Amino acid sequence: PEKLAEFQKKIDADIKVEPCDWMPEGYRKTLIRQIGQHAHSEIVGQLPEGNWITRAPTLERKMILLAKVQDEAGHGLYLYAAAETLGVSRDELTEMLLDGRMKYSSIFNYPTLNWADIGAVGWLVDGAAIMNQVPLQRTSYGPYSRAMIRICKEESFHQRQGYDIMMKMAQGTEAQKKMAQDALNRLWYPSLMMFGPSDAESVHSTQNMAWKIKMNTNDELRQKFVDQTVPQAEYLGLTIPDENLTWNEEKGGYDYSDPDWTEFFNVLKGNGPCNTDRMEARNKAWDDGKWVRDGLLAHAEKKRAAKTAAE
Amino acid sequence: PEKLAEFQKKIDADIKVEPCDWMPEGYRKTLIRQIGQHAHSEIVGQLPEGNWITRAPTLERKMILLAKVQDEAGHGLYLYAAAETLGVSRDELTEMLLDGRMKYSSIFNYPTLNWADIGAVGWLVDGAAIMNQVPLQRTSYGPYSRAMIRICKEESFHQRQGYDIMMKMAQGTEAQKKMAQDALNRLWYPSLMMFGPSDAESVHSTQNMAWKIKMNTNDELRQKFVDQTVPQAEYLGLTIPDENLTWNEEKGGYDYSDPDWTEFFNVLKGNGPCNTDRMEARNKAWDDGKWVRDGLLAHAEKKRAAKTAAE
Amino acid sequence: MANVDKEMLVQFLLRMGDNSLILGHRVSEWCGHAPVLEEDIALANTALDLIGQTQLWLGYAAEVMGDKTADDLAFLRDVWDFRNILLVELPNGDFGQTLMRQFLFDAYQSILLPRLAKSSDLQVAEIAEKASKEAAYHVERSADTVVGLGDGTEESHARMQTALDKLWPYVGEMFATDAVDAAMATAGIAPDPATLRAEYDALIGKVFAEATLKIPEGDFAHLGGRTGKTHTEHLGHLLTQMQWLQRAYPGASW
Amino acid sequence: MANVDKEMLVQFLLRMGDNSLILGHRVSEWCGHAPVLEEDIALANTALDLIGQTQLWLGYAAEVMGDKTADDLAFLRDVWDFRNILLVELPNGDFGQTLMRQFLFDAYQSILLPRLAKSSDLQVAEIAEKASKEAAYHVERSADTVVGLGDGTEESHARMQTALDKLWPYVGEMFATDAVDAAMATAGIAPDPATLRAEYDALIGKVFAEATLKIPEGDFAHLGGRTGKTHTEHLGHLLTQMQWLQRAYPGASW
Repeated sequence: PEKLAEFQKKIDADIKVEPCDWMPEGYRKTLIRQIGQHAHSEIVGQLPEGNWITRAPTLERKMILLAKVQDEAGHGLYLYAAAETLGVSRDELTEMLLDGRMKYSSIFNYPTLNWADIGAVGWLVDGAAIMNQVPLQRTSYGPYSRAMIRICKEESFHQRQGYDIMMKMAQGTEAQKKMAQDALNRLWYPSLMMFGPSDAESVHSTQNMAWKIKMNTNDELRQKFVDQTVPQAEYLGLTIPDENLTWNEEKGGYDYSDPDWTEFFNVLKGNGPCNTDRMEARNKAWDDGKWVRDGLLAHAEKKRAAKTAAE
Repeated sequence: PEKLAEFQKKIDADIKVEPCDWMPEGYRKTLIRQIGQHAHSEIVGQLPEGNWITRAPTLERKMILLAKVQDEAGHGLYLYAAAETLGVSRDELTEMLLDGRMKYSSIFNYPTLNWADIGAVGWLVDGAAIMNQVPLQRTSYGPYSRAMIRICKEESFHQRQGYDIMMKMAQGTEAQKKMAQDALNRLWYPSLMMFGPSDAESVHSTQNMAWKIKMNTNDELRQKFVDQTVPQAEYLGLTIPDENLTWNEEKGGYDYSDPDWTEFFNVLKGNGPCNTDRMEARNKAWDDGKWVRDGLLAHAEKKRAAKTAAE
Repeated sequence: MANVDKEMLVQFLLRMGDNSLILGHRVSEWCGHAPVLEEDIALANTALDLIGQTQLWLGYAAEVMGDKTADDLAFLRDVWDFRNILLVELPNGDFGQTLMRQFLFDAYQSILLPRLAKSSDLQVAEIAEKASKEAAYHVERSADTVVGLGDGTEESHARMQTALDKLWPYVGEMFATDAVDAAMATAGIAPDPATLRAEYDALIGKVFAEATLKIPEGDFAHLGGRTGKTHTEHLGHLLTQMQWLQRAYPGASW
Repeated sequence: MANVDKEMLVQFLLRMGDNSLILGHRVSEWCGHAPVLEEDIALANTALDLIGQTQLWLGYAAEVMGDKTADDLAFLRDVWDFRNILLVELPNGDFGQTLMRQFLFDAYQSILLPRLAKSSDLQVAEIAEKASKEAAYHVERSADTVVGLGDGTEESHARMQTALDKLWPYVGEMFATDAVDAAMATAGIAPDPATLRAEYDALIGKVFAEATLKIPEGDFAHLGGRTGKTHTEHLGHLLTQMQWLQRAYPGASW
């Protein structure tokens, strides 16, 4: 209790918590869940974009997409490393993803159906992710905060690239414009869902905000995202699929329709369009890769043994 | 020896040998090898054509190709059934194919690389097969002879369909003409190889001809094939890839270049372009299908047992 | 043609034709790779029938649209214009999954097509008349195989149950009703699919009982294919193959 | 451009560019499916480098041809116009086969590219200069993995030996010489590939010894890819995916 008060004081004073510092069990657990889930999202997030790597329309676009997906795997690495400082290994976290104990961002349970989806994922999904992540650069846990700083830099680059694809499509042929609008239609509400349920229904929020694990409420961030995105869509000449979208002078932001939260909870439960595919793909990669991991490990041990023997 | 003479007399008198009749062991063995190899060729022959089923250019072409490949599987069935009358089961023959003890026609170790190959396979490969098979309708072993009669009817239908594809291609766009010529260039010599090495080098020939298992020499049939095919190619406006091809007034047939027999023996040894792929595909089908065969068998036995118990 | 909104009729015909086209394509992928020779023949035969039905349904759709052919519709539309149910575009999986999907679809067709054979639209009735004979044969065959493998070995049973569990969430879409279905029902062209569910449940219930397979609980259904709202990621990959030649060599005659 | 037959130079450049294009594509198929996160990153990185090299080689080829772009060459040629060796178009197989193929190719590139960096053709030299740095890194990495898996567990050893046995007949094509190679050698643009074999054998011999893997006997080689005489059936399927968008939506700008 004394320790707890001291801990809170440190956080209030914006002093970072470091791996060796004392921390409450709840803080550690929440962080592991949050960082792990974020890491898993980077890994699973490779799949919907990877779905178009073999069909990228130009060499340049293929390279940009490869670089992006590579960055995402890299983010996964930073984040798993950050989680490991809390005493949980990457393999443990992976097992928890694969057997369903841990989640990843539900957005990746939606399919990428045309090339403009790759643009829309960058523009909207990375856009929403950045909105969530920018404040986390100031989060109280040091390793997490530092990982977020690196990640945010790359993510905003990805978002610009996504917007650039959308621009090309929106200014392209009739079919390309149709692809762009189709992508926006399908991904708009899932993007709004990325901020989580309305504050009223969100559990743990108060404690996490006090601990500076969560920095803003879901609705705050969602509003900010809508306000940022609507003019971008207008600039592209695309229509946000929301009849109720209107500028509210009084609040200085847009009024917008809530996403279908029934769908959100359905997807969380495993009933999204791609949950099964995503988990099958990750499980297959893990199972098929066992002999590789075992082989490399065995070789490393042989080498170590040989070195020891020689000394 | 007495039996042997009687057997030969029967054959000379064009009386069919039937499964229950006495026959020399060599006759039985040769027939099993020949019928088995022919059956395997029908099965493996599904693969190069199957390679284009998912890419057939129209619904009509897709149906024709499906029907053809289905026929080939059917031919496989007749032939395995004919072989079974000689005391070897289909599964035994299959195992011998899969472990390399038995062969299939080397032509199926060549790839199908463009749509015109599907035409050329019908025109040239089925054409050569028919040339080999028509005389076999009069072969001495009854079940084999009857199978060949059914098969020949369908094969000549296939050949006409193949020629029809070639016609469409040869009369089509520049790209289509190029495909047709490319297919002919690649498949001409392999088709000539289908008649086997030159008579001079062919073993067993004399005995097999006396037994009416083999009805004509390889070179006779090859010459007949060339003489039939050259005018067809001319009609299509395609060029046979043989600079030495000339009409020989004296023999009343074409002079033509021999195929590269080094390549022939290389392909036989397993070094054809597709030997590995073909055997991998068949082995995979067999291995992956084990649980299906076992399951259906177990169910049939349960049903039989239930029926017996009820009686 | 019956007295009905043309666009609605086209949607209905695309749903029929795209189902058989995409499933026919999937089944044709097995060619030369089946577990036993008889199955190679049977699968090729099923694919053949389905592509034949496609020609008729899409041919009629093209006729109503006025400026198309069945081949245009099959080979020149992109994902968003396809109206097949999601079930038929799923990858083949193992042989058990392929046959389970086939049975779930055949059972539906074997109930739907005889009704369509009495359609107020004579062309629909004629197509359905022919197709319903094939469907009756298909469902007998696929039901037999589902029973044989469900009630076979422990492994075959487990694989069939896995297949059923995996495919079950795609069954509901066959009975999801929308404005197109309402228009067809009103015009007497086609029954409202929702009205077929009881008969369907009875049919599959009987077969799964015999197959010792358990129908999963829950009635969650993936939707979007037959309305065109969405598809799975698999359809786009299927089209890259199926449409390759027509896309690469536009305007050629084959 | 050096003083050489243009058509010959184009063929040489296509061979270089198509190798990196097709292998880059194959490697990119792994994206999100690798056995361990570090490998996902490494494979994406390799694919990225290879596609980058493709842009340069095919860009130069297009420049010499005069009326094309690198994208035209990548996305609008059919199988018969590709000039890559057969090795790179083979399916990925398991991770071991992918890495074995990578090593066999990297080893070749790591020897060829430094020579090309001294090419009499300055543009070739410039491209090779950049690419050879990447190749040096790639071969170090793939050799390490081949050693690690070859000399790992019994299973990993067996899988790597199977991969080597399977791919070995595709190695010889890299050293098969024809008129194009002769012309390049005469013009000082590129070494005759046959002259690289000894160095190659030494390099792979060393690595395979460390990996406890046995180089198969026999020197039979599948030929035809780099001359364009033939390809495997696999290339056509690869192109249906790779070229889909450009084929389906001709003339669009992406």
